Amino acid sequence: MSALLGGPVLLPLLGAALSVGVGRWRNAQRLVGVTTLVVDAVASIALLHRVDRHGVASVQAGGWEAPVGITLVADRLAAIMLVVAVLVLLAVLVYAIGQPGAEEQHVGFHPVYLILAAGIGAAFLTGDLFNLFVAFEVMLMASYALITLGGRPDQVRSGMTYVVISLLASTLFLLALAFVYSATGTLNMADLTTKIAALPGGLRSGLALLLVVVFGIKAAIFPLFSWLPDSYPTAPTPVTAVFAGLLTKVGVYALLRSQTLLFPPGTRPGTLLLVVAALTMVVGVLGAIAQNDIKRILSFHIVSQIGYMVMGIGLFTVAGLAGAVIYIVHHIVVKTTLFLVAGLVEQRTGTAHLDELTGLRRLEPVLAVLFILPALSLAGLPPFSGFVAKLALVEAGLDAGAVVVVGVSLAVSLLTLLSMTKIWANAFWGPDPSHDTGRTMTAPRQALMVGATASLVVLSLAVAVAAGPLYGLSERAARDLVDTSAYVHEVLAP
Amino acid sequence: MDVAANVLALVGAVFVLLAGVGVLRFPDVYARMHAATKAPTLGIALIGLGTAGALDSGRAPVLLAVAFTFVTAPCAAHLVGRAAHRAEGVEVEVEAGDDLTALVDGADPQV
Amino acid sequence: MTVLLAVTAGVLCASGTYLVLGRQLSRVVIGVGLLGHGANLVLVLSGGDGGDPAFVGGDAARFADPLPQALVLTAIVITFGVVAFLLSLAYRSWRVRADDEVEDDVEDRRVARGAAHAGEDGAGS
Amino acid sequence: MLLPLIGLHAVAGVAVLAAARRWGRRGLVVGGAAPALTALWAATQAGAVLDGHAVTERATWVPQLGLGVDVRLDAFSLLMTVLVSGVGTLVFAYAWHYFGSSDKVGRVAGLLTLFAGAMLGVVVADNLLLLYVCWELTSVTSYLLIGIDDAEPQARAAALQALLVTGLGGLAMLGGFVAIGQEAGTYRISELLADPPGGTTTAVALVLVLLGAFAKSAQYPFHGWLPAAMVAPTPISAYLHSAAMVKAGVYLVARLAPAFATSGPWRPLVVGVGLTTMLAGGLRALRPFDLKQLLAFGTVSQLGFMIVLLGLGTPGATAAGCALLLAHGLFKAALFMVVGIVDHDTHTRDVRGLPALGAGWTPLRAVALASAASMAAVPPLAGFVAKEEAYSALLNGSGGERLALVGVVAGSVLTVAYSLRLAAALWRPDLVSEAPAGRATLARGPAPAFVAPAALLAAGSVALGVAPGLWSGLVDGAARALDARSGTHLALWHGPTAALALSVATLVAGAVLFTGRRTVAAVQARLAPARTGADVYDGVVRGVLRLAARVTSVVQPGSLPIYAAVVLTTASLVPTVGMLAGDWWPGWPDLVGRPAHVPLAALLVVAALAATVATRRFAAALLLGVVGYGMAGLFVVQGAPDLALTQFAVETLSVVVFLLVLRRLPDRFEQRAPAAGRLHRLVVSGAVGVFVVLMALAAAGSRTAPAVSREMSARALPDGGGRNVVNVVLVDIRGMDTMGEITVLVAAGIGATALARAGEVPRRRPPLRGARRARQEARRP
Amino acid sequence: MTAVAAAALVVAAACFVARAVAGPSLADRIVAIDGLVVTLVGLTLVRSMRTGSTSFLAVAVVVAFIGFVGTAAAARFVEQRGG
Amino acid sequence: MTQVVRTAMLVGIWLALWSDLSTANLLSGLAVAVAVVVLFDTWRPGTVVVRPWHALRFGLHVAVRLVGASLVVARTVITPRDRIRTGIVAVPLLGCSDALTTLVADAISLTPGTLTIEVRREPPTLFVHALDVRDVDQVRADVRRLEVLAVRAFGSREALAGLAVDDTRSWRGA
Repeated sequence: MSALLGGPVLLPLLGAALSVGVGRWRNAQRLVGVTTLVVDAVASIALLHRVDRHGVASVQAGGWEAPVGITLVADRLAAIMLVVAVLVLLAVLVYAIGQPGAEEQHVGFHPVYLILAAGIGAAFLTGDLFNLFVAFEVMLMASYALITLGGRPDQVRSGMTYVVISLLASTLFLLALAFVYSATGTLNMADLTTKIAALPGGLRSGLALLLVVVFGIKAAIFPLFSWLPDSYPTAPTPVTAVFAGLLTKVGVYALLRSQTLLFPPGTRPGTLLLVVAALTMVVGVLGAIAQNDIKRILSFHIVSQIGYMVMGIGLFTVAGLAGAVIYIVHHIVVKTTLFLVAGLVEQRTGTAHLDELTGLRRLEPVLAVLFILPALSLAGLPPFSGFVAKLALVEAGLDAGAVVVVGVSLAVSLLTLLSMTKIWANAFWGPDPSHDTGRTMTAPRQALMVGATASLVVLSLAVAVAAGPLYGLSERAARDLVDTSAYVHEVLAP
Repeated sequence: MDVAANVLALVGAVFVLLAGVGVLRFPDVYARMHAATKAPTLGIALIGLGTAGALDSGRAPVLLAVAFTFVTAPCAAHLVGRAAHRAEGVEVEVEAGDDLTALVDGADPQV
Repeated sequence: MTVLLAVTAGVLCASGTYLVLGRQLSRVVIGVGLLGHGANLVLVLSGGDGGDPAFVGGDAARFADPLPQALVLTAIVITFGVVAFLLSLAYRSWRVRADDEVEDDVEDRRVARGAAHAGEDGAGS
Repeated sequence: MLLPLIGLHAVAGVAVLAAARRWGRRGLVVGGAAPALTALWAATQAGAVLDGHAVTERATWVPQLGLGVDVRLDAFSLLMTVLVSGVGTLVFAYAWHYFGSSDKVGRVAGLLTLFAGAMLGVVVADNLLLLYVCWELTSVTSYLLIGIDDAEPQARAAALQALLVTGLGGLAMLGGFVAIGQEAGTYRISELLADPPGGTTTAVALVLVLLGAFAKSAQYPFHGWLPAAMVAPTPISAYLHSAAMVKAGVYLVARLAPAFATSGPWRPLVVGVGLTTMLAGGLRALRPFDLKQLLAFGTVSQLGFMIVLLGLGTPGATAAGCALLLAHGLFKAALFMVVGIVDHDTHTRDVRGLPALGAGWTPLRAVALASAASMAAVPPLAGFVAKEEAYSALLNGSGGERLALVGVVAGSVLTVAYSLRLAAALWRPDLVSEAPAGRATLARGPAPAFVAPAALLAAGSVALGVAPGLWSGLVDGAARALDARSGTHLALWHGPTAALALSVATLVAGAVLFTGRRTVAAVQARLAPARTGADVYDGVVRGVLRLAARVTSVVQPGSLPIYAAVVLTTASLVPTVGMLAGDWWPGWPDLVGRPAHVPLAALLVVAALAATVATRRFAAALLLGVVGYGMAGLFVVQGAPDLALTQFAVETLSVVVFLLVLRRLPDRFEQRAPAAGRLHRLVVSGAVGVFVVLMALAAAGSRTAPAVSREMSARALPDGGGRNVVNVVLVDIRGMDTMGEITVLVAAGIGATALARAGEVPRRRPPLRGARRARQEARRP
Repeated sequence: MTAVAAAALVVAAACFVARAVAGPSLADRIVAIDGLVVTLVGLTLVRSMRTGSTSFLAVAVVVAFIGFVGTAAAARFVEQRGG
Repeated sequence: MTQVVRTAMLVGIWLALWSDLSTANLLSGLAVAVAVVVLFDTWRPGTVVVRPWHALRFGLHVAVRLVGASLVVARTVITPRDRIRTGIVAVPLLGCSDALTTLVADAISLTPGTLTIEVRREPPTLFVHALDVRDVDQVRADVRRLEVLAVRAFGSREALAGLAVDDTRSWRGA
């Protein structure tokens, strides 16, 4: 058990160390990276299987039982997130290996990438609030390094925005931790469940809201999102893809976890979250409509779709949380895929700006297919994964009587469709490109890129096909979140 | 013994205090450096001796700290002084001539 | 937590904030540093009002809470790492642009300019 | 067998798309096989189905959400299947000639096949959500099909318009479906209709559903997309925009009407919208010279008619609607094909530019005449039978239905007029437009095989008119399937009824209207509204774009200071307000703890404030260092030696690093206009400060339980093996944190190194020595 | 008596801080901060004396040493860049 | 002073830092010290010798001067005088080794009224900031005394010899 729980954290770290060790021998680094993530993926899937079958699992790190030491806990939610994250990380790594650029030029890429994986894994599995902070920092530091890899002027500028805002978020997180420990004397999340419940109401909601803000910055909710569309698009494609897919979702995960586990029902800022969700969706999608660069459009859509997830969270019902979970899963896969496709477009034509693109459908029909499937899914069109996820949220919302936010979410999905068709109509449709850069996509390394993208498309289709079992899993995960007793019991009295 | 240690510490502290006042009140950077280099070094030495005397164990680190101060304080002063002198923009009031500037300017120092 | 130290932390955070809102990157970095100090102060005080260093052999009842100390220590080092990176980023920026100002995002400004005459844009493409 | 057939569509469609270039128009055969097989299979099932034995199949998808693949082929679905698959097969055959060896034929074939599958799904779905799935799939395939000539900006715009308008309706419909499903506790259509829910929620939900249906079936005011979609190649128009897709809305209305017609605003809404559409569409159809536009508006009008009939939910109207559905499918598809052939062979479909058609065109003109006559409800054609049925049903109905009848008759008069216009366009173009002099005669007519599908459809119109018994059973069964009280027996001759009189009057009035077309045109030109539906759509889209640009320029100024201000303001205000709203104040703590705190606090405050106002970078950095040292001092006082040490070392190191970096910059901060005014910054800073103070005091005063660290001190030595508790915590109890901390440093190091090297490592390594020399030379003054 | 010593050191620290804030030259600030560091060493030692605990002595040593490093770096900076 | 001595010194510092004489500390200290000595081996043997008696004298001298210097500072603080003549004086050294130059330069800073500002290697010269330069020779004499003491305490044989020779060429005569 401890191997399964510790693996997702330690394995990538080990890989990172090894990767640093083999240094300039790039092929060895590649081997190490891919092997690590494959093993990690297998371990994560095994963990998910186990957790789904036998319930919450935990390991007391170093043998110091909770709440003294740090506990690693895997419930269904954590395990689901972990599996999706590792699979996406693996696919993107393969893509990165295929892409000439960041991975090839920098010795540091592989180690930092693996460190990122470790940070993400730790964030999902930790049962300790401060350790969550550390995991965030590991993840963020790796992301800082990745987003500025190459050091182009625009990267430096946007990296600055990213780093500074993240730093502010980290500082606020630290303050929140200080307040929490100050008021309760513990950092173990299961232990906090009971101790926070005993606090005066005002202080409790102050803490809840502070955590919402802290994680909201990382998750890019309204009005804390503006850093995201400025910073993501400038990074190398694989980096952007993995950030877009995973990093904000770690924030969402933390939001989900902290609000459900730490604060007793009835004291959670549900209405506020729903309002924020609606605003996030609308502002995000409007931003996307206003853009003319594929990567920026996609970046704004991240924001918009975070709104959907927050909507699920804000409902605080089993159905709502289940919807949020399946939406997250869908979003991670699809969004990553779309960024990879944007990267392929860029690779092929040298630009991702819609004003300069046309007729790609003729040039690269495969690319067109790889784009339109996830794009439709992103817009929530059936029968793709996005539809199932959206349906789950709509049903949950109506069930809970949150009519307004449901209405907004439906309207927003139309606007999402609008901006997806904007990309499609401008980049893939249209007259033949007058000048072809001639960078064909037949080289074996590019086959890796296309293969990685295609495999993610297949994964997203699989999510749609297997939506039934997957939703069942999400629902069970949501039950765990609504009734935290199993989690608390596993941690405190294993 | 304790009394002696305390007295030593007090005297040392007073020296540090004097240095502080000196740094605050002296007219130019060099004068302040004179104050900041000598008195605190002595002060720390006295306080250190006092502490070493008062403690039952752990004298070695105290003496080490004092030794460090002895080595580093003048060295730091030297570095800062040189920097202050070399840097443009530091007002130096040199009333009685400046051999160093003369040397830097190319003329032989008056030896 | 005494009022004095709480206010001190507040002042640290407030001055950090003031600096962070500036345009010069070096000020921003300093502001981040001050904010970090403020947070660390609150964190170290979250264990109570201090006491003896927690060494086995001492009077455990008078110990300062060792846990926040460990947390702050971790936080300090992490913040240092991040700030050091931020500085290297700033250095890079200065080398590339020879300027300390945080400039606005190019694409955002383009969109904002477009907003002024969005009415003339064709619909539906 | 139903599900496999749908699956076959999907597989065939994908295969044809994948092999689009290789198979070319052979793809039409592969793709067309799917609807053909479906039609055949449906024919074999017809007997049992018409007897009331519906074919049902089901598969699970997401049962928890009520999303199941439940299909049910009852008689009404059978009728629709005949349209979808039967007409579909003919369209494939027609497309063979239409596209020839055009390079887009493969894509069209694949997409058409997918569309046929989706449409089949719509008409057999027995689950609201599944229906929605297929519904949207038809929208998507329609988008891709309309935009098949994607180099044309008009095609792209029309495709988008169709997608957005039907998508908007679809999303409203989804909301309605979910609401109805939750109200009823099931998404199964058959169960739902058997036990329909009532209440306000349902009423609202039904309005939403109708919105979807209206958008899909091009009802006013959503109709604009349909005429615009005529830029698509004609087989696509014939199939999607007359026979199949636009009928989806009608289908849905028909399905739900018997159960829900009486609840809420259903009837007024449906009849109002339907009649408006019928009349407005009919009027608009009198104007265009583009034959396809004429047909498009005619379709809009006819769809309105069908919506009225099937939406009324009365037994008679329902039966009539079923008849009209089928009849319309026959004549409208045929007419589209005819226009397509004309367009294909003469390269124009504008009446004013048409060459004179020679003898070779007679068969085609005959087809056109028969179909147009059926559209105008001239006996003895299928259209007449259907309209007769409608008139008599409405005549026999209640007051509301009589009222509707007035509109229907008026609409039918218009239908007669534009049918005449269409027929005349092919036979006597001079009647419709000023005939330009010297119109060339095109003697050679279209290939017989090209005309054959249309001819087959026209023959159907004739046959069904002459022998109503051929389809009476189907219509009767379909009507019964919708509403058990319904049912009919189609006949050509019912005797001298009021309905017959109305029909004759309609024909006469229509003829008069056509004769006086010049006057009508003049009046219409006078009365034509300044803003058409297309303008509304454009206006809305443009408004959205403008709104998007405005909002984005506000929320996304691209300025880091503003972002930081937003983040910090939110972070300080939201929690503080939340806290103050509840019970939070634990009472005043001590003002001052240890005396040593006073000078240290003073030091921190003074240095921090000084750093804030410092005008020199270096001074500010040093003052930050002073704050750090002050913190170290405070840690000493608090009893945290390890912390003090680390703080001190790290602070020094930070300052050193800072200084290293600062070397390149001018010493003084440039005086530039800051992004945020000084006052703003002060306010935000104040808010942050207050937030920290209040929250810190509240949190510290509310502690009730002892800290978990109590145990750590006791167990440090026995379990942790160390005397320094903080050390034990760091390396053992919370070793994971420390591991993370080290990892952060490593990552920071790698990142900083990469940045330091960036730009200096040339992409391809030049000869080392040369590069170095060059660099040295560059350095020399 | 150690309390008096501590108080004296605190006042000294205040003087140094005042000079660090006031400047005017960078060298002045560095000198002041150097003095502050030394004062900090003194305070640490005095605290050890007062509590009789040895746990702070390492702090004194390291502070004494690292403070010098900082001063040296700062001085180098001033030298290169001007004060 | 051989490498062994330096290693021992480093180990001593290490142990003092840990303030704990355990085997582990001893071994780790040894490892670090050896590493440092090997890695940063800039030592030139034979340049420095230690003469305990003179070393003690040197130490005492510096200590006494330090006290004096501190008192001077104290007096100046308490009774601020009018502006005095300050200045920078160049003081040539006797060509002693780098290490000794450093030592002297350091020590000067601890004596009253003088502060080393700059060091030149060729020819070895100290630039000393003096609070009172009314008597430049006095400043030079002070420095000279320190230097002689330092050379006697730690100077190599050659330096010691040079001291005797160079004594004839006194700065007074220059």
